[in-house]
Amino acid sequence: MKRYIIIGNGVAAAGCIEGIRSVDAEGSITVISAENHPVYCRPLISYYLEQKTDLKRMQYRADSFYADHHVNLVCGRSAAEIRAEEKEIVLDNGDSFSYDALCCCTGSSPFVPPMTGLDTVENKFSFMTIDDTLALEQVITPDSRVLIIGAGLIGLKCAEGLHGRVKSITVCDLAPRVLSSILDDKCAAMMQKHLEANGISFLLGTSAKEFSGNHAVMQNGAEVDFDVLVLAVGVRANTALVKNAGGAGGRGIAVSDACETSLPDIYAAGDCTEYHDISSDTVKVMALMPNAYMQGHTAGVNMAGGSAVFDNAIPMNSIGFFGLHCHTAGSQPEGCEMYEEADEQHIKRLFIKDDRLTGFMLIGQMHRTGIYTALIRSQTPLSSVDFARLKIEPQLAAMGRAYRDKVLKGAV
Amino acid sequence: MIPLEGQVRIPSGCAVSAMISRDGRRMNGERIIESMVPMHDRSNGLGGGFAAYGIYPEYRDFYALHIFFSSRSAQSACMTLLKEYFEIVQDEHIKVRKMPQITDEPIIRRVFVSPMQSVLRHLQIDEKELVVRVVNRINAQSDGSYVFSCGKNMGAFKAVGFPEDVGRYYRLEEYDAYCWTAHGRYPTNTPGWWGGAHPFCMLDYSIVHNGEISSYDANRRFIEMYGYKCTLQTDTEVITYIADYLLRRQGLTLDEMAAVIAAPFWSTIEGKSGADREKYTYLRTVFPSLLVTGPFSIILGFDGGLMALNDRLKLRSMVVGEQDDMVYIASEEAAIRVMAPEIKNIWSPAGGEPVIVRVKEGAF
Amino acid sequence: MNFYPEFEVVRSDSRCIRCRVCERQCANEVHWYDADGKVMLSDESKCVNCQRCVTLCPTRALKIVKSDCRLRENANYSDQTIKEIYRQAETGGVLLSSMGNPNPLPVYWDRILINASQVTNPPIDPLREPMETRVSLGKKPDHITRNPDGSIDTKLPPQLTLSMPVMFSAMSYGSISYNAHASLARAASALGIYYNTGEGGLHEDFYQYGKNTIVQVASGRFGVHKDYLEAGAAIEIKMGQGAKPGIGGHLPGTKAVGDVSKTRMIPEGSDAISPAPHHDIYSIEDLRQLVYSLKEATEYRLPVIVKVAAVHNIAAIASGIARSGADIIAIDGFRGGTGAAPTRIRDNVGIPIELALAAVDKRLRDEGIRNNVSIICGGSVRSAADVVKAIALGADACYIATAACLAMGCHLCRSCHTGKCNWGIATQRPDLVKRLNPDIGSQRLINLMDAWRHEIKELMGGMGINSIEALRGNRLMLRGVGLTEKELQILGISHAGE
Amino acid sequence: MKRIYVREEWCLGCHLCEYNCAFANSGMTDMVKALRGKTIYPRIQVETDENGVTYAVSCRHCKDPVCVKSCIAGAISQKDGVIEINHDKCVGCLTCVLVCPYGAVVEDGSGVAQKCELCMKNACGAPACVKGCPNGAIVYEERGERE
Repeated sequence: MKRYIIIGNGVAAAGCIEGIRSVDAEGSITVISAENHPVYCRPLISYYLEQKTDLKRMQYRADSFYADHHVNLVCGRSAAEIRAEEKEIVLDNGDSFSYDALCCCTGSSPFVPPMTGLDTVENKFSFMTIDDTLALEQVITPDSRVLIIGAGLIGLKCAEGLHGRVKSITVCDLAPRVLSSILDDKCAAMMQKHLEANGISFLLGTSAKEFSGNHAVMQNGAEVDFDVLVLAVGVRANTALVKNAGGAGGRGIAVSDACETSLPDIYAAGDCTEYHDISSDTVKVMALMPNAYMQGHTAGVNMAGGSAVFDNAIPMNSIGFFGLHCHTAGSQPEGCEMYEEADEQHIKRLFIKDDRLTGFMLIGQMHRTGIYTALIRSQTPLSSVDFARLKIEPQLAAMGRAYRDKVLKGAV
Repeated sequence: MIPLEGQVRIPSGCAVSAMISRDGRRMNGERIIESMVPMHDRSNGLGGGFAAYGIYPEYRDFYALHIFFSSRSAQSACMTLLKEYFEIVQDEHIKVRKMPQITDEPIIRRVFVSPMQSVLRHLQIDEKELVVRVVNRINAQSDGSYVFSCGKNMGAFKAVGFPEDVGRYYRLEEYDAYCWTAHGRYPTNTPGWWGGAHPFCMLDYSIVHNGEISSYDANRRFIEMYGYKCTLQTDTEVITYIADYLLRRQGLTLDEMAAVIAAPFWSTIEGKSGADREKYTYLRTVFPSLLVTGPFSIILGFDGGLMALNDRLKLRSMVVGEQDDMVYIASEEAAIRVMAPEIKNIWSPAGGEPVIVRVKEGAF
Repeated sequence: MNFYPEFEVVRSDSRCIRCRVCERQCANEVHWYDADGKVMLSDESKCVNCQRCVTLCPTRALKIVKSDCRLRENANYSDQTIKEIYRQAETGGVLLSSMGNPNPLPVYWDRILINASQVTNPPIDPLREPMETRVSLGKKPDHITRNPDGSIDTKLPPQLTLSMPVMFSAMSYGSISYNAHASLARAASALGIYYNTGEGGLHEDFYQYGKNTIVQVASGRFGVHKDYLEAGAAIEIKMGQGAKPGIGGHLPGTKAVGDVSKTRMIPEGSDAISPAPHHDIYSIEDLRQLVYSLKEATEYRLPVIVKVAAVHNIAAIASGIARSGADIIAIDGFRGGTGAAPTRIRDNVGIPIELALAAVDKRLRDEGIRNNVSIICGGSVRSAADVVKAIALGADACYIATAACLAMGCHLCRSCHTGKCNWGIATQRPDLVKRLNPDIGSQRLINLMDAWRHEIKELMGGMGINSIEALRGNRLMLRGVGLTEKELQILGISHAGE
Repeated sequence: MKRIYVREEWCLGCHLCEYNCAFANSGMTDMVKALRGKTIYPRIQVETDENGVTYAVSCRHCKDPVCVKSCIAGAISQKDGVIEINHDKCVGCLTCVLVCPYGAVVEDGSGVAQKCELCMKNACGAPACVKGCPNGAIVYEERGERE
């Protein structure tokens, strides 16, 4: 009977459990969870603030998930060390567990750059976990003025979540635009305009230089008074465990398409990893929930002796604020062409290079965008489809007769 | 005025009965008359009759015409006509027993005739065909003469009344036959006309029939294409003509005729093998208009035997009994028990399956 | 001259959900969506009342009603008559119509009633007892012959065997669509009956249904070749059609496209004009020659049907045909349908099928030649009751076409000649042809025939008849109501109560 | 399992399937009340190809469903082959819309995702698009599984 250990209890871990069990019904599975919550998906925390969900509904799987999958869940503990040679791990309390196959799903942690006087701020929060969220919720009042450092996905979703529950929200970011990691200037401007229309204030191209109590001074000299500070500058992959054990990696733990690390019988999945983005042909950390699950599942299958690969990863994001949605996927490689449609409420930007769709940004027009995503993932030559029609509207009709017959006349 | 047979189609219910000796023993009419008594309620007094085979051995070479005349003048006109085609061998009264139950008697004559050879040569037909034509002509003219029996060595006896009375009226105890058939009638609408009683005869074929066939007009309109004239508009008449057409003119065997008028279902035919399937398919395909549907049990008497047949759904009762050389057939078992009280072997033939009884070769 | 439209589109705005199905489904372009006002609008002058939109409207927001804007009432000059005069005054043309004669002339089927058994003999329950509807069409031998061993020689002249006495009448590929033909062919095949190619040849896809196909040879000889003749189970020589006795046919070039022209063996886009007579048949002797030519060509394997329109001396004509070597006569009454016919011909030429059928059956019996031929009766056989009446009058089987079209979806708008059949039947426009899915079309035809067969059995059972042959010519099972002595005499039936 | 398949040779492009779908999933008993004056958000989409051929696309209920794997809320699941969305859990992030390669998951007009669930959860009981198709162009039948 094989012994499986999964460090971490996020979506990648859930994928890993389901992957293992799709092959091996017998082996023992131990999950080491630092948080005292059953698996949930972190992006839901803003919806919690927004009261679109609650703790119960946030559970990623049913109450009986661990029991159904015969998982030994160890809560409130984190792994301190992996002893690759001995094939065992040691927990923060000194307990050790042996494994035949290990999967590291340690995720990422908030990154807080050094800022003068940060220690003088009483109400400051990260925005990563349920516990962060519950703590934040404790202090906000309808009179709160909130300053959020970081206009990325986390910072803005936090802003949306808090909207209506506090007096004011100001978001600052060193970058000159919002969502700088996924949007270009034009798209970002549209999103920003929409956010501003909903009462969010921005201070862009600058960040807090120093704090004193509830007073922040920006690099550009502006001053902001606030009651609650949210630090959402960015995240860093939790790579230490694997790296300390001798595993390779850069910003993330290096994994193959089979989610193997460089160490034998040690796999990694989720936000802690760096891996191949086929849209840009580069290796990068893509901290995305769908990819985390798929990596976890791939790792689980392989750990249990099956054979799986996740070899079509691309970055992609579906995010929306106050009813305005934005879909992005892939990348904009050097020298790509762009197809654009835009009006007051919509932007569509498709990026094309070497007869392939490499990426897109869509705002306000979500209908059937998965067809574009699939085009990027499958790296379909655009000359083999009717791209002239496709770029106007995602549709199977433009994908060629053979594809349509395959998809619509038989099981897929 | 209530219309007579021939002026309107009259359905009727009936009783039938028959007895035959396979050894050709001749028996008087006592038992066949008695057999009709327990079936009294199947008749309503508006018609009864009998056919007897082998009763005129001394005149066996001549056609025995039994004729009703309504008047002397009709009789004389008819005889004049007959003499154009036939030698008159004998012309006599049929002896009857006067009784209160039988009234409105016509003149009833028996005439033995022999076709004139010169006529046959002239018309280029055989003698049977001549008899048929002349009889049909007399009967179709409906001017007071009606030939109700015209076979050789056989004869029909019929009248308006209950069958047991009719039998005694005709003094059937004085005739000896190897085969007797009997009929009691329950017409639903008629004042009773002697000619309309059964059996119905054509040459040596006699038919007694119980039922009301639903295919009547299909059968009639087909058979009338071949020179027959269904003047009486009765089932019995048309069945007699069908029998004559199929047996005499088409040369079918009795079994083949049964396969036409009570044809097996197509599903049954399809279940048969090779030659049988071809034969039955052929007969149904060639003679579709002679399929007889609706309820019937008929007894067809002929020279040397009889055939009993039910419709293919067996919508009318008919039982058969067998003892030694005798075969009995009747609408009800009670009738057979009267004729043969000790009989053991009694059964009910399936619909559409003919029961054919033949007298030993040379015994009649 | 502008008329107020004949029909009005009545749209309930409170029910209309603007799904625009009506707009998409109307080949006549009656409906359209006004995006500014967010309403559906209609141009009623184009409406033919085919009911496609009404049928497909998911909220029953639509109905088509006859306009009550009429000319001043005149019992002599009807609205229709006057408008036809206007139209002719404008165009100088012959008026064209489609489908059967719609005028209120006597329908004798409706004046004939069927018998049932009571007391003296039993009705038969078709659910409990076998009830046979199979018929064989073809010449029946006068005499049986026997082999030397005494068995019957069972060789028969060629016969068509039908599971029930109904067949699909001739409708050409061209006048109706590929999918309509496919529906008919598949249904005939499944039912064990026959359909008829009409004068348009046989599309190569349908040779597989040859066992259930009657191939037609008409005056234009379109699509006729050796393989075609041999492909079917019988050959029909079309001398005439009930809807247009005495004239030929005309398929406009617009319908002679693609496979239609190929199947007809005529150049694409050319008008297919069938002459009024067969130019090799100017007399009954000539017909005999064609009958035997076709028999020779197919080695006497196939029965030959001669189809004629019911005209005044039909009985004599039928007698001639019965002696011509033909195996089957098809008589088409004046209410029979058509894909296009001059209105005056359709509405004024020919006689009712009921009288023609009765006269022919009687004449052939009087002459003793009824067995030479089988009789098919066509020209508005609308129901199982009509079939039963036709058989009892003397038909061996019936042809149906209008009823078959209705089963396939036709709503009898009588606009076949426009080629824009919204039901995908009388059209060659691919987008419209597609509307008739033969899976559905054939199933509906099968359903209709199944239903009729059940009804025929019920009616037969009521009469105490358990096989269709005992019904054929069984006129005692019929009674007339409200008919004159003369009509009764021709029909050969008694009046009810007699 | 039984799935919905299109027989595009018979599709008339009438779009009735979209309306029947929207009605079936409206929870209402009257189509007029359900749909009149409203924009519909059907779970089936009629497409037209370059030759004018039309056909309807709805969830394929894939063997390896990327929508299930991508749902951040764990709201999409597959049971006995049928993929369904738990609308109670869905927060409307629309990641499923972003990943479905057939464009079969769509927004429902109120911000959350929806897709064809074979009418198993509505009062219709059997796929309304199939039942309402006037020409048999959409069928619900067993055609085997992907190897």
